[in-house]
Amino acid sequence: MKFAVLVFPGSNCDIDMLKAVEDTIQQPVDYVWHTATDLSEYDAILVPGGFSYGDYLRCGAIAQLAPVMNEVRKAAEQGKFVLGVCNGFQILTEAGLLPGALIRNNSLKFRCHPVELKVENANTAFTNAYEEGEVVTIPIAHGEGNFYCDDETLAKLKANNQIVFRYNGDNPNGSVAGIAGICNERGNVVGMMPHPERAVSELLGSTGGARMFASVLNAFASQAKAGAANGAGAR
Amino acid sequence: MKATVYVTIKENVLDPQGNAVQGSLQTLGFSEVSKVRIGKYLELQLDTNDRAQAEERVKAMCEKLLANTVVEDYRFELEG
Amino acid sequence: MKATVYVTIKENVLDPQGNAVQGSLQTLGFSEVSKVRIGKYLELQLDTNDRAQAEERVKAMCEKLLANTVVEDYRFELEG
Amino acid sequence: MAQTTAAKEPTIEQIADQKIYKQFGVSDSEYELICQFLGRKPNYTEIGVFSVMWSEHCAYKNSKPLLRRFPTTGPRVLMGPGEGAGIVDIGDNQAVVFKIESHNHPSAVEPYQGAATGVGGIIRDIFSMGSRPIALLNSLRFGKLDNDRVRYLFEHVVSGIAGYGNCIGIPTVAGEVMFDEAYEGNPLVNAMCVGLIDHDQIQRGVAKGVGNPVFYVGPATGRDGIHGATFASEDLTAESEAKRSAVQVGDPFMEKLVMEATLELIASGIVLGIQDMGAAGLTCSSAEMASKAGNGMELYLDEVPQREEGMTAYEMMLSESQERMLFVTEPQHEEQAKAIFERWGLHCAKVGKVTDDGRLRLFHKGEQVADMPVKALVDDCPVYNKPSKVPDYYLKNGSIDTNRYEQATDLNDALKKVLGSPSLASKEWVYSQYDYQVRTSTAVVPGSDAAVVTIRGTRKALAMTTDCNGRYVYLDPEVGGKIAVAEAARNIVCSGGEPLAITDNLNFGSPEKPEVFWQMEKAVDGMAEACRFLETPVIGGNVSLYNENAKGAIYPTPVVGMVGLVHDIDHITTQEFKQAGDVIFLLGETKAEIGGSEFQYAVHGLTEGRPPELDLETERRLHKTVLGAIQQGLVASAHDLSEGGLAAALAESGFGRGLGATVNFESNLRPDLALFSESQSRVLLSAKPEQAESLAAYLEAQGVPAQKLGTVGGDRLTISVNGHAAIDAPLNEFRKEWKEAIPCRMQ
Ligand SMILES: Nc1ncnc2c1ncn2[C@@H]1O[C@H](COP(=O)(O)OP(=O)(O)O)[C@@H](O)[C@H]1O
Ligand SMILES: [Mg+2]
Repeated sequence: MKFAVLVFPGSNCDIDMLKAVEDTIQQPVDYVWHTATDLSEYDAILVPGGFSYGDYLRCGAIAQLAPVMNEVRKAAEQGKFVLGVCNGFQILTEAGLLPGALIRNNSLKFRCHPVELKVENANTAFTNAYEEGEVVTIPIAHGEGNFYCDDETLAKLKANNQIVFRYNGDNPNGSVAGIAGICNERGNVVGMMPHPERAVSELLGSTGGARMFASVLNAFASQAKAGAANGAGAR
Repeated sequence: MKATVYVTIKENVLDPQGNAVQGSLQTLGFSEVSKVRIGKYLELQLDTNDRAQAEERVKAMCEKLLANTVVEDYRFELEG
Repeated sequence: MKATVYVTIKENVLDPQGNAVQGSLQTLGFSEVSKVRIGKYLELQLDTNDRAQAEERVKAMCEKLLANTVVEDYRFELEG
Repeated sequence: MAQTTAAKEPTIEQIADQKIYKQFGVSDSEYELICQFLGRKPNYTEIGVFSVMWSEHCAYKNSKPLLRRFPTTGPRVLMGPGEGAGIVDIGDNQAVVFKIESHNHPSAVEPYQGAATGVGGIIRDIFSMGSRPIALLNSLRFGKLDNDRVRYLFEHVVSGIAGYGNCIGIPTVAGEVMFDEAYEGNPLVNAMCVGLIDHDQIQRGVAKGVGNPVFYVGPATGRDGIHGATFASEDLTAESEAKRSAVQVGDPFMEKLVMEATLELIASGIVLGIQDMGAAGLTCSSAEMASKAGNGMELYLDEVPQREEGMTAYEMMLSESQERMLFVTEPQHEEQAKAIFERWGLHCAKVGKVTDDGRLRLFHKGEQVADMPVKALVDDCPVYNKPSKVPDYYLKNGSIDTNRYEQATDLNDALKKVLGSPSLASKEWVYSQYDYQVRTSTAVVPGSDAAVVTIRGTRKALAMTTDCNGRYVYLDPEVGGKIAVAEAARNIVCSGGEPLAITDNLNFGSPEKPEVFWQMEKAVDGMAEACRFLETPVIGGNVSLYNENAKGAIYPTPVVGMVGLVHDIDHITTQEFKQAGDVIFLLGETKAEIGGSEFQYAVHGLTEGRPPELDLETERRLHKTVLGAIQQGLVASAHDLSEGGLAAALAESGFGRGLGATVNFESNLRPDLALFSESQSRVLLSAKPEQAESLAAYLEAQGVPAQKLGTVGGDRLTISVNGHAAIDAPLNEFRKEWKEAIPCRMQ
């Protein structure tokens, strides 16, 4: 399974994401520059955190216009796996790949600390190795992670089981319904504010995020199996 | 030509910054301030004289980049 | 009464945000945009009808809190 | 020599006759000297360039004689003071690069941008050496938090540091913050950056190779931060004056691009010399690069990217616009360099040429507008040995008996006061605004004695800390200076690291005052002695003088930034108690030393007497012993005793995991003095019960005085002295005071 980690000017969790893939599931992974126009060789696309374009104007606003984002859209449509973390989540919402928007934390302060997350949906490509209702510890580090959507969208998110993670206990940023991460209807595109790539080793604090990488490897395997069964042929 | 763009937070979206500023004004003794909303104010210098075209182009800029219409409204004025 | 406050970055102070937005508009093909400056736009709801007093009070708010006069300029309008 | 082009600039004669140079801080005798070096009188651009090169900031004219007292070499030192940052070998062809720098005055004026650009500046110092920045630290001092302006400064300094560091993606992993009236109106903002480098990548700021082109990269130059000491000629109105110089604004996004592109450029192997444009911008970087190569340089100022219209040579040379670099390469590599920058959306401009005539020559609008000998600019600033005088307060303090205070009887309350004192209280309000985990290498996050950052692909890690207790230094500069170094080393050792070297930031008042100069001298002597003894040479640093407020000079505050090497990640140790049942030991001797303590300040409202003594031999033995115990795997937690003494250290060790403790301290001192004394060279260790015997035996064999105090566990903190209960309350009550002290005041 081959991974792409997108790099925008100002991305800074790109290296962390790449190392997390190498350290947890030992799969091939490349940095892919924001100007790339072909992602066909990749099975999963990871949009890392950081401050793309300095987060100027709005987080993710400028990055969503990068040439590579058209390819991400295509990949998502093809059912490939897409994960946006922190700034990556902001970029995916700005790009319309996920609903809602991320606005300023209600504390108006950047907040960096571990949080407890409750796994609400353990059926997505990135959470199938967790139990539904399980609580995991993963750190946050953001100033604009306050998820907003209107009531109608929220109802839809709930109805389609698109809420993937909620903050357990304290809501660190004021997110609607304590939402920490969501997915698209199909479940192959996930966005979240907490940083699973920072939670893959005891030495660095926690391992709560490691199974997200294991999950996507599972999802890929079952996709390949289903593909083979359908006679479509796995890639 | 100059375009002035106003980007404001939608009425039904919470504006934490506006609330915080209102709170601070209250503590500073400006108790008459009952509400504060904070938006962005952009001045664009445009190298064009075609007003009709500019109108259209600035609208496109707003839709594409300058505002996120999930949470923000915009309006603009052209001048010169 | 409503006060509208415009806070802008002083003319000769660097506006990194404005520069980034201008650069991005250029790459999007809006090559006519030669300069962008980004400021803040605040709407204050004031529970008062005394215009002269409001004038003075809003000025004080700007000086004390709303603008950082080391790097920003401000102006405001009263309405209603 | 052509007169510069701007009509409003004073003429050569006006500068001489009206002594306009004085407004730049150039004295009469210095002006004479400049005339001698030039063989004529300087024009406006030239006097501007000389004045910044000959300022304290660039020339260290008042501090150089003192800095020479520091030990700067050692078996591991690859580069000492002089370049952007010092470099220390850590084996396997790797080295650590670090430096500290102050941005006190800019932060007092515009705290957000002042602090942000301070961080930006120190990061440039690190990556311009070819090194990848891996961590940031900061050392801050403010007045008391009950003052509005102080809270404003504190709030915005912290968010400026966060804003820059978070955006550029370098974790801010440690630091210190203290609050005292002495810093009111003159906050201290010192930022430190640590980087990693392979030996063969080390760069220097040299303009090598006569005829080679000189390139400028980064954002365009504006009239930012021109000349701290602005001139006021009669032609200028207040309005135009205000226009001349703008506050420097940081653009961390730009710096991220410049950093990545620069590191890529250096890795490509085509750079001959590179330096960032820090203080005094283009002037300092060009003159220093030429000087280090023994060459000269020509600059074509029309080629310098400009943000504003009508900029003069003077303005371009003195601008402190941020995020800019200057580098030299061979002509055939120009295209390659440009391509690297273009990929990052940056362009580089060819702005000059290396020459062999040893002169810095500036051209603008077709004319030569300045022509100065490089050596005169860089090396020939006169150095002053300022008069020094023992201050009266120091003499008076010698006879103050700090044991005379009435005995504090409610020690629960005393401990709460000490823990709730903002200087000692939890700094979570500060560091939770910093991204301390980006780059996923932070093994010990803020909150322990030192931060620890791992080195990918190895079993090694780096421990880092900043320390200085300005009260001690004020009360006795020599002892206080020693303690600053010793405490930093103790923090490193408690984290499992071997102290390597230090960088220092000498924050003092005005050196024109003999009493302040005396503080500087003594503090430097104390630091130098400690550095020699503990084998931690000074590999770089910064001097910030004239830190004064209405009431006089700040406390002398020579901040020490230290980095240590953790040889194996298994040695990484934190201060928090790990498990109920673990056995607690106190190493070192406790004397009645209350002078300058947090107890004296928080409970008695005083700062007087003499600070604790420090015996370097004892300190060194303690370090060796603690590190040995950790490396043998005998230690569960280690915490050095500093502000707040034994009582505070026990409480702090418990807060991490909410573990109380029951201890008894045998001491011949009064209980309040015993528990709050800040005697130096002490460390609190805890060990698993099954290892307690081995640890005790080891400590005894090392000849370090040690006392078994009790055990970890329960939800109360119970401290007895000689069997009599002195402190006893739920740990949470103490924790609350400690945790909420700062957030409560900042609401
Ligand atoms: N400005 C700051 N930035 C980051 N971390 C900080 C800051 N101030 C304090 N800390 C962290 O808080 C903890 C306690 O600081 P301090 O009381 O100064 O420790 P010590 O007395 O052991 O030197 C340390 O881990 C320190 O790194
Ligand atoms: Mg300590």
